[in-house]
Amino acid sequence: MKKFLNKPEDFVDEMLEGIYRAHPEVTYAADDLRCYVTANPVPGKVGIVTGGGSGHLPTFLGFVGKNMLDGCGVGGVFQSPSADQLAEVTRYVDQGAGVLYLYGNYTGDIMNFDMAGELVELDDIETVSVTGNDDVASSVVGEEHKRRGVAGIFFLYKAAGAAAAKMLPLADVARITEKAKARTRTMGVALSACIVPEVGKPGFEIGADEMEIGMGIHGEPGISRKTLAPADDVVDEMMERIFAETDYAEGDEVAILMNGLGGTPKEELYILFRRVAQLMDEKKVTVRHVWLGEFATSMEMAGFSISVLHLDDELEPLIATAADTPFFSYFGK
Amino acid sequence: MKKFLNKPEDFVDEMLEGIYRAHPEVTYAADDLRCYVTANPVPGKVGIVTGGGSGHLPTFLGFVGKNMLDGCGVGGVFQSPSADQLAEVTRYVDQGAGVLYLYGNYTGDIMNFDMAGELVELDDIETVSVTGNDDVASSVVGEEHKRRGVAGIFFLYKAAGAAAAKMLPLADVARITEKAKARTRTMGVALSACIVPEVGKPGFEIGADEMEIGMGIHGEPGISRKTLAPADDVVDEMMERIFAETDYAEGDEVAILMNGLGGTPKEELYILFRRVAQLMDEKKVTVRHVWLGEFATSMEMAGFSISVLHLDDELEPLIATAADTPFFSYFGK
Amino acid sequence: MQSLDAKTLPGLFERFAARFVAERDALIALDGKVGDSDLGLTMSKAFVAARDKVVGEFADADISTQLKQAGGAISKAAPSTMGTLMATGFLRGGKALADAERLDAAGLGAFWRAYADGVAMRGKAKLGDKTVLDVLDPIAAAYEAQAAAGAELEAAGATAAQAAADALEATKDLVAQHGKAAAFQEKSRGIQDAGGTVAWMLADELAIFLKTAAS
Amino acid sequence: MQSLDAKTLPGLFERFAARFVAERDALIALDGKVGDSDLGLTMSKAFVAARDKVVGEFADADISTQLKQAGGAISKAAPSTMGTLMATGFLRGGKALADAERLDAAGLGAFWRAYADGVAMRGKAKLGDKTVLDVLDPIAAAYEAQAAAGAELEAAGATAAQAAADALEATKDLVAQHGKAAAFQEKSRGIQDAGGTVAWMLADELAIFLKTAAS
Ligand SMILES: Nc1ncnc2c1ncn2[C@@H]1O[C@H](COP(=O)(O)OP(=O)(O)O)[C@@H](O)[C@H]1O
Ligand SMILES: Nc1ncnc2c1ncn2[C@@H]1O[C@H](COP(=O)(O)OP(=O)(O)O)[C@@H](O)[C@H]1O
Ligand SMILES: [Mg+2]
Ligand SMILES: [Mg+2]
Ligand SMILES: [Mg+2]
Ligand SMILES: [Mg+2]
Repeated sequence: MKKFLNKPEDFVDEMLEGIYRAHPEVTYAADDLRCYVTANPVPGKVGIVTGGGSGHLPTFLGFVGKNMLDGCGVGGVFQSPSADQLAEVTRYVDQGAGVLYLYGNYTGDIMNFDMAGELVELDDIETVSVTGNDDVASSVVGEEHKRRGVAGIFFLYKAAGAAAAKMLPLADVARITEKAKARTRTMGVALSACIVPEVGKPGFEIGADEMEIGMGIHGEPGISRKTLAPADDVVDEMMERIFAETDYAEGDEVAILMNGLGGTPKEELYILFRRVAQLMDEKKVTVRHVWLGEFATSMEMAGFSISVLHLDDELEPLIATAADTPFFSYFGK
Repeated sequence: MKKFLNKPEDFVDEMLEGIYRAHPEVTYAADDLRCYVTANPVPGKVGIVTGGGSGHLPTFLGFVGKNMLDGCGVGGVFQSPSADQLAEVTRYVDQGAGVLYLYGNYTGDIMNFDMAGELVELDDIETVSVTGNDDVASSVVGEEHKRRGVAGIFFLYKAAGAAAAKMLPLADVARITEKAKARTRTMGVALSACIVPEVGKPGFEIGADEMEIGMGIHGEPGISRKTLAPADDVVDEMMERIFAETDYAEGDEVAILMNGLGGTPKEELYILFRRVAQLMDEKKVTVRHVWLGEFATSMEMAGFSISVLHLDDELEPLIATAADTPFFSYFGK
Repeated sequence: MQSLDAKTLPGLFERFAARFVAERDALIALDGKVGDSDLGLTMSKAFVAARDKVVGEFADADISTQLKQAGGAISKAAPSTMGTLMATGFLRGGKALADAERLDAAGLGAFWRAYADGVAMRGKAKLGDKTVLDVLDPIAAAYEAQAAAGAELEAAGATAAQAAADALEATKDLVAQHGKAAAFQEKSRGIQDAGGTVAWMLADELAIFLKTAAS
Repeated sequence: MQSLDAKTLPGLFERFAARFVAERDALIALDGKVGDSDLGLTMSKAFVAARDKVVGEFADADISTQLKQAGGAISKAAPSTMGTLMATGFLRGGKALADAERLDAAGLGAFWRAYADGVAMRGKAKLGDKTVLDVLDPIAAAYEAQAAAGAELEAAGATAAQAAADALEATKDLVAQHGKAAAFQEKSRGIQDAGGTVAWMLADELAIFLKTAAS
């Protein structure tokens, strides 16, 4: 295992120490490094709390900041934070307007957020949960509620964060987030698996000329394995699955997230994006926003995902809103 | 070779097509995709032109944008752009105030920038060259002019870009850039080599438990190879070499760039930064600015570099200036 | 009829901890097939934490407290799917035994029934969904039936462990409906459920423990 | 005395292109030792471009034009260190032969001298710095000496190629002062200079060419 670390069991806490040291705009609650919160909560605003395992930077904690999220429960590598930790984050974040729980659709996280919600109910804090489930590969149409949440949650963060920054009430923030969720789709492909520090070896083996389509972001194997094809063909295959479940009319607008999983250079992401843009042109769909880089990684996994948000008039200006976090700065459009 | 691409020989141009498609704030001159320029030149401002091989994103072209650079000659993977291309970029960028050539200290680039400067002299465009040479590992004290330019050039871009944005004349922009150069040091270490698409195999072989100290960012082997040590020890060894040639007084300020070379997760960079901050604390030096992420990569190389800029009263506000490019957004301090 | 008292219970948590430390890599591999390879890490952490809590701090507490404290420790140490479910199980199981001074087959039946119900509630799973529940339910049923038949603890434990082993084997024929494995649909068929494997190990260790500790 | 005319010169560029395509991987490996492994790529591209330009567009041009066009093509196709130096060499060498209708040993001496001077100017290198210049200079000197001695082209070519081979061998004893190899200081000793290897290949191909083409 080739990683820069001290002891594997200190991986998460030492990472957090580095983050707090580098970025004074975030801090932690309840004297627990893993209860990650903004240092500048906005009075009266709906709080947004996310959470999940470590190993996906900048997801999840990286989106805590101006016009985005307010707090994040930080789990061990690929582990949920505990219900207690999520409850502590919620208590810190709540400004009297209630809290949106916005996280990926994984059983471990669901159960702990549910338990946290029950705990803070005792403190009269209202919570509503929305779980990202954008991963097309992880379940069929009609069973979307079983789908995993992957990189596309970035769009939900962006929409929810901008909506809350407008001081909308919890119900509206939740409704908008649900809409963004319903209109977001992601497909991913990997060329290598990642190594969990405490495990020390890759989650799956993969041949020198193979790609794994529809893998998870925790080293879960994918839904099919193929010979690595030219970039354009890989994109075509992925986009076909996304197009299959979205109705686009001419002139519709989308936001695209080209997400590197950790080990794939930006150079390749741009080559891949070039093809995505061509396919959108063919459909006469306008690519209104593009983000490209690492948003939800799986440590050093080589691979990428394409997320598409089908915009509408309500979502577009929210997505276009400026934002500033230690991991994501955007001047707005 | 596991990469997402179509034909290796189209790697650079297809990447550029993707970039122009994603970012309308940049465009190209002379009908040549590789003559990369800002779409919004500022009248009367000193132009700043960089250039160098592809494969280092966001370096070099990624820093063309607001308050940073104005143009970039884009070479093939790890290849200099041609003198003709650099001259075309210079002609587009010049706004009557002259042009600063700011690029890494590599023979191929030097010769082509020199030739370009001779060519645009015929158009009455004044140019001054400053070459980044921050890589401590690449030559001894006293022979700094032979050192390679690596990630630390980011600080030079930042200082020069902010100085030019203040509408300072070319001589001042150049003087400030030279000062930033004299006060910047970088050390790097790699865990794996990168693969040049047209070569198809790694530039050096390295054992499963080894690290390569002082490697170059083009797959050049390093100056020493050791058994991979705990993160803190790796940082200590690198910082020792940087400290050895800088005199810090108590209360001095620095800017730190923790740069991932492509295949190293941000999680690890924060663990490494944690140790850098501890060492600065021991010296009672204030870490005023920290950037952490991928700034000068070597494709998918696993590894990182630490760059330190020893600030002074003139450089600090320039480094703190906001900037906005397709690859780097910073709200300023 | 045989029964256990609170003094002996810490020995059971010693067993659990030792078992999951020993099975760490096997569970990692099993979870890797249609999951994220963490089960060995989380279960060894969970039951080491439970042991440290019970043996180190609550060795003299009553049965219900020991079981609930084990649940609390697991919830903090390993908030993964299985960690949270096992925490819920011990918390609910412990609650069901409030005031119990000794534990007989009927008590174990009540414990496992509350355990299984807690898991079903928390995970929103039903029988046949290919989860840990498909092994927990037969364990509870076995202790209940053995208690009704007046069986001794050792025999009840052996029967329940066998029921767990059979139920685990039967999970191979099911298709996963929950958790990371659900993404694999039909491909999850033929693979034994990872969480169910943990439940069987618990029943198995309990049976071995009952052989020696019951009096 | 033997000499070449413009009609035969494209054949030399055919040779150069074929040689560097064949040596692509060997030069990659050589440059990889203390450099960035690109020399095989850049030299094959450079001389394929030179051949395409000279054979495809300037086969009927005069000697000076052919050589200068080769330089221009290389400069565009491969602006690496060696690409730029070789471009400069052909541009300067071609200029030195302005109006030449045929090429004899003296002409080749003038060509290589201008070539080496151009490289020294552009690269700011001096003899002994372990660069391509340490092989180019002996090539120029050999043609000059052979011309002075009245040697035929074939003999002059063979002598120059041998001088290049010897000079290349001698680069092993030097320590790199320029380019990526300079970072390796003393460690560059013992390794033959990559750029010098290219110069020797040029001299070698020229010698073979002269054997058959000179008349
Ligand atoms: N909703 C659920 N209800 C009950 N058990 C579940 C549920 N989802 C998953 N499981 C069980 O959890 C096991 C996986 O546990 P674990 O590795 O901890 O999951 P994860 O790593 O995804 O958090 C499965 O084999 C299954 O037995
Ligand atoms: N300043 C210089 N002057 C002359 N020759 C040089 C100089 N620097 C390097 N060289 C030659 O260039 C060779 C390396 O060429 P190349 O691989 O093209 O360099 P790079 O890849 O660094 O651009 C060296 O072996 C040496 O012969
Ligand atoms: Mg897990
Ligand atoms: Mg090169
Ligand atoms: Mg798991
Ligand atoms: Mg080279």
